[in-house]
Amino acid sequence: MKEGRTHKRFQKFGMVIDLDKCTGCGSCMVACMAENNVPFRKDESNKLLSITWMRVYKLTNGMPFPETDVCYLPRPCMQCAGQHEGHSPCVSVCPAIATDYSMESGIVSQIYTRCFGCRYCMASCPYHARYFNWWDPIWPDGMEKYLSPNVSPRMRGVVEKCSFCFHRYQRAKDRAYMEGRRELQEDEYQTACTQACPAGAITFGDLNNPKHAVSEMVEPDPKHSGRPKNPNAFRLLERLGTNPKVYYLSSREWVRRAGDNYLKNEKKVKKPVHHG
Amino acid sequence: MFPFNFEWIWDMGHVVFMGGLWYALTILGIGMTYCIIKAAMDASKDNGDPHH
Amino acid sequence: MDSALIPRGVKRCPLWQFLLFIGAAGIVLLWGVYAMFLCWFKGLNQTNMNDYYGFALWIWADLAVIAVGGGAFFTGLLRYIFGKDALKNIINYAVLIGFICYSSALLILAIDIGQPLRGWFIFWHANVHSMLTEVAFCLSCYFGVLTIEYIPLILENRQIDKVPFFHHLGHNMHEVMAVFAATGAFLSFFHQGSLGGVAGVLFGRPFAFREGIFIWPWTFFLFTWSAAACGPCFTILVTKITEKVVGKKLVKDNAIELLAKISGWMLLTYTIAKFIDTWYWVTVLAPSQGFTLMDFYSNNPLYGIWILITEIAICGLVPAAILITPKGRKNPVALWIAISLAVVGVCLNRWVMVLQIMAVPVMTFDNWVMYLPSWQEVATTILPGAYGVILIAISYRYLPVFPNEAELNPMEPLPAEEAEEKSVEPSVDLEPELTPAEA
Amino acid sequence: MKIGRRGFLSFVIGGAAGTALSPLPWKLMDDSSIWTQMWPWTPVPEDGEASYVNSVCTLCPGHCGITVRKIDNRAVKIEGMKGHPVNNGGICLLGLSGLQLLYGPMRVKTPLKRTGKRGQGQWEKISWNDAVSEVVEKLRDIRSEGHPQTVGFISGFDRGTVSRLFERFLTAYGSPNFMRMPSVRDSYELAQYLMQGVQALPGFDFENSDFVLSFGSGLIDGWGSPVRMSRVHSAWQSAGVKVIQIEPRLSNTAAKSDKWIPINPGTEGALAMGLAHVIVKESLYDADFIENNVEGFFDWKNLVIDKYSPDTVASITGIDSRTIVVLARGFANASKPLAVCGRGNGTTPVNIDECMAVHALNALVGNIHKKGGVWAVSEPDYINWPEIEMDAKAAAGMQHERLDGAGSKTYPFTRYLLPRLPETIDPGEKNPLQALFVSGANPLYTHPDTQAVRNAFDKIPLVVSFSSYMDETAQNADLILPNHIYLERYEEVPTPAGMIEPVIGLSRPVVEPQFNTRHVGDVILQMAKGLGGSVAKTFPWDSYDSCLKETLGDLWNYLIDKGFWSNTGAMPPFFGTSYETASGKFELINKDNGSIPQFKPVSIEGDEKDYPLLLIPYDSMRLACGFIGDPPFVMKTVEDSILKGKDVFVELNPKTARNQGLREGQRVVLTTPKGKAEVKVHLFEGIMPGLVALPRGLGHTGWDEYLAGKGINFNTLIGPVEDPDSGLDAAWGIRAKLEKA
Repeated sequence: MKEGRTHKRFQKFGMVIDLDKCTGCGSCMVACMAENNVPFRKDESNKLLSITWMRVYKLTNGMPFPETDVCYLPRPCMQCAGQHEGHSPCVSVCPAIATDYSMESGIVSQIYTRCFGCRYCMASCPYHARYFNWWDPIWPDGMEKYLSPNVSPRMRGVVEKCSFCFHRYQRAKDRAYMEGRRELQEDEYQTACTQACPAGAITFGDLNNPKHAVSEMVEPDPKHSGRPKNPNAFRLLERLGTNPKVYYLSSREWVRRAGDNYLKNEKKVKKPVHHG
Repeated sequence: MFPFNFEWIWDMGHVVFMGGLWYALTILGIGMTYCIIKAAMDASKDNGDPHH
Repeated sequence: MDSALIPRGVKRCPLWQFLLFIGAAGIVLLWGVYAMFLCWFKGLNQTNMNDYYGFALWIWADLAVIAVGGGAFFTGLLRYIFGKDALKNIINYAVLIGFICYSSALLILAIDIGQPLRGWFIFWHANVHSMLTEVAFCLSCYFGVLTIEYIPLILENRQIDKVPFFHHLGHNMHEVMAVFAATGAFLSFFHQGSLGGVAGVLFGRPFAFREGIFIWPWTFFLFTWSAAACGPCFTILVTKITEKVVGKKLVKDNAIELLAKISGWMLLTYTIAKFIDTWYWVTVLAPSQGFTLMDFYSNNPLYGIWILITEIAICGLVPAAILITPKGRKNPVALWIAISLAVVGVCLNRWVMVLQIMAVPVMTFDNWVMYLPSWQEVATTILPGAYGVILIAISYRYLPVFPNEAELNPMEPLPAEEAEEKSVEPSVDLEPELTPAEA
Repeated sequence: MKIGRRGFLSFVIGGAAGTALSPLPWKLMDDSSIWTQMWPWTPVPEDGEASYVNSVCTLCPGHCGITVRKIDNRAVKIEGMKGHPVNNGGICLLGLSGLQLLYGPMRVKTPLKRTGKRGQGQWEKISWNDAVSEVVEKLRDIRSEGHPQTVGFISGFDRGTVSRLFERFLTAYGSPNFMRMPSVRDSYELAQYLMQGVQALPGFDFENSDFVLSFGSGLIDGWGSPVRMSRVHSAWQSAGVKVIQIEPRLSNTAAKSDKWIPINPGTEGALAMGLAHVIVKESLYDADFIENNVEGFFDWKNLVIDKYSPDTVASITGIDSRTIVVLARGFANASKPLAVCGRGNGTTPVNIDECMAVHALNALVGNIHKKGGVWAVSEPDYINWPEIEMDAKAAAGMQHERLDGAGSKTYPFTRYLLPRLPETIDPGEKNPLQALFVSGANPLYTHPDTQAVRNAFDKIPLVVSFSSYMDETAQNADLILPNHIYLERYEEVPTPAGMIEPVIGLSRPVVEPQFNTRHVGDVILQMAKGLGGSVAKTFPWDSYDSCLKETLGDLWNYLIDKGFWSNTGAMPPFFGTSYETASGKFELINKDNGSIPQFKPVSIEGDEKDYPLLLIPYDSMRLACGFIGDPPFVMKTVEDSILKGKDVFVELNPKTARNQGLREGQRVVLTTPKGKAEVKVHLFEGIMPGLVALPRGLGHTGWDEYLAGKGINFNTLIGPVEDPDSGLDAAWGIRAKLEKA
């Protein structure tokens, strides 16, 4: 948040998840766990205590047999920009600047060694994308061998969340720097979930870069107050003004409607509510 | 909380917030210092007699 | 045995009885301390909090004790700034209660954070835009103020007062107390408010979110207001309870009534403001985010609409009505009811503004989540209660907390009209060492 | 006293102030916070040189290419191999968790010999030499007694050099009892054999079809090669391919299809016949193909017209006759329609009639061996080993009929019938199975009627497991000779299940073997050497690796270099186009053996009066239910509506629950004729009323504490039902009841 807005237009990394393609297999969840040294415990069935930076939700349309329908919705951190860039729900509340919004990449970071575990950010996040380390992370004897040195395992008592695999961004930038390049190619920086998704349902890239697939998929329509031109595109809880950078695509009306809260008989609201 | 902390920036938020904080702390500090010094002086004047 | 420490002109129970009482409270305290150490050494897995209930019983207890501790700043404000002299007889106790509440709040916060040893990062790496930072700074500063306000009382202990330096220190501090009180009021205004702001700024949580002025959502002002309204009620309530326990009248009615009256009007205006806030929220703000009132209240009995009705009507309007009418506040039973309701009301409000926020699902496919605190949480929440009781007992025994006590309870043979009142007093209260002449 | 107190107070207060103003508390504060940032019990992964190794994942028949990221000599992440024909960079959650299997607590770390009773978990560590010589001695005894046929081998796979070594060993030793774990491949192989006369792998050109009709196949629930199927599914979504899913429960496949048609369970074959009826009656079939390539059409046509009118079929299947007609027209009018059968993820066979009926639909629309159709894929023929030298004992042993009855007079064309094995192991008499080897399979978990299988195993004097993990079969073995896991060994990996394009991948050691394990191929060679004579002579290789290198020839270098070999434009022999039946055509009616695609209901166990409900299994990508169990990461993805604590949920339609007086989350006892189990109720509108669905893949007793003891193993509640025509296990469910616990 410190870098002023005087700098040149920075990147805005975002994700587009095609829910028509998503099969709900859960590979993105595991890809994330494996990439980011996410710990696990003997019983992970209490989802209120289970750390899953990427979590796949199961949505149902609530219709009786046989009109029932199911859709899966992977939920990483939305990397909210808020109503004025940087005013993410969590970043604005963290008392110790342990989570920050990078103006350069649009990614909401989490500094584990800075966090002192007040959990205010968790209270602020309507997506439940933030997780607390209630326990010391313990790996069974020998299993710590697979831990990646690129992501530090978190100590007990701090909050963690999806970082859009920020370490991959750094790695890619380092490599580009070594090769004397300033700009990254689209495929140089991809998140672990994007890379793993067997269905290719996740697309990741710079929303500000017209050459990147994501920016084309959810290209904003100035006539529609900036909503994507793609009628299938939506974001989660847009009406709250969180301004997430994760977009979803679905051809099913009920799925799109499940992305936000609507009053009964309310037509889909085109304009997100603005807050001060 | 100090200008030499690396997250410090000279913006409105910091100036107002920290200004208010240091203002309050200063008042408390000066007030207490005054009380203590004055008490010490009074005590030496009293020459050990607790009641005047 | 400890008669030399006991203020002049007042009677105290025998030491063994006092120690027994402290011991009983001490056991509860130790239980809490044990739980506290469990939480510190084993981590917050000792609680039943989870990723949905990141804020739970403790944060509620924190908000609640600070709200009811608001009696200190508001009484101080009235006494020192607005010059309500009648309150000088209750201000000491208000300060003591405030001191207990605020130290408890800080202790609970120290248990509540996942990395207690890094707790000071909130100051060192402060994010000045976070309401919690504001809370932390103002809270600890105001705790400093309360300590400063409490010190002169300690210094008035018979033995300490004998030390000339302490005697003068106490005296000098009294002299400039208005400055401290003003600073305290300033700090208090902000941290009471920012505690409200903690919930109000959560724009991802439609149940909590409110608009406002500048960076402060309406809940900021509502919290300050309700603390100012209900804090004195808690002071009165604790005073009344203390009077019942020791079986003596300790504060003159005029002080109680004045405080009750002001509280009543504060409570009434607060309730109206809260009602307007709720109305706007229900009809404009929440619907703009796709929620209706009952979306927030209909899932289960615990978080039902009763909570809103109780908070505004039963615990807002009813006590306000009692307290603003002279008849109401002069009637002991009505006064008891009113102050109890007001305290329950403000605690309920803080409960809602912490736990219901966590319970209400925001994503359409998310679920309501229930929460039951673990014994460790309960014990650490009761811990401040036990600690408060002990500190009050010690302060009451050794410090002249109630300036009117001796006057209200003369140790000479009682006048006829006060004999009735006296008869409820436990007989064990006699202390042979004290001579009536001391009065 | 006065001075003393004053002095004391001054000392205390002064001391406190002094300390507070000194740097000490600040230093302590700072140090303690730094300490919390590097707690010694929170691991700090060591950094080092990063490298990548290409290999193949063999945790399921999907055989995806993988790229393993290493830091120095540690494997830190498994990723999908870019450009691999199966997965092109994608990878499933099981594959991603491979490193937890590599470094995990479920590994068998050294050869183990049972000391207590079977299954008691008392083991003694023994050396490899002792372990192998113990086995060899036993085998020598059996052979010298003249019963080499009493040695059996259960393998998860029957393709590739390792499986071929097993088979070769048994043959040289003198036993015909090599058994492959059952799957829908059994049904398809048999159907293709009966209708096309070829012994080949079924291949499905999903990528190029434009109308997919799935009879309950969980195409994106783990069927075939899961990553490939996910990619195919995405291609369908992009291209607007019609996908129709027929099954009684809304699986993920059903939810993602264009249309989900719920059907009475077990009547899928009837629907196939009904569709054939409409297609034939309305002459929607590919007349050209029928005329040139199909034998027996007219006879079959009469049968279809006669017996399977939409109304008849509607009454059997519960599907509206209008829907049947529309569906048949849609299917037949599509340019490249494809019908596929096999329930769930395809790890159980279907009865041969159903398979033939569905296969006949493909023939009706002429979509055999065509783009977007069904193919009989023959194996790349690279294993050319010298003839097996059989001595007299071996020859005599090989004369015996197989124990499972496959290839016998009753079931002449079926290759493997493992589910029949338990009943052949007769109590009392001399056991027809004296020694059993198990590799790449976990029959004590995956076989229906687990208890019966265990009882049968208990009667086998020697059970040897080659498992790398402490699975249920290993737990009940006498000896465990742990194999390297796939990330520690060389092995060539043949074409993934269901693929048309022939692919050979090379699984290779990503890291050094972590424990005292040994390549199963080497153990076989060692056993052969130990036995000596003709058996030893049959294995002229020093080690498995040299055997593999020699077998692959030039391919070896290619594979080492590229990681996989594929033949996109390949034609026969990889792509069979001919029919090797007597008529040289696709035979709808096989005159030789009288097989005709038709509907014969499979009657499942239990009667309706005692068991008013029907229990069916369901599969999920998040629950591995084969020889690999869920690693911890995968367990983490299992939803809390499936598993909560140790309790598994059964799915129940709210209507059924109402009738039974049950509510969400209620604890109930689920009873079938085969067993009972305590479960919890989860209400789900996506399941047909009257049905109870239980996920497969839970209820392990082996593996590790992250998996064991959670939920119920579906296989403990169901038994096999023998298809009278093929001997295959045709059970699709079992009758059941629910009672409040």
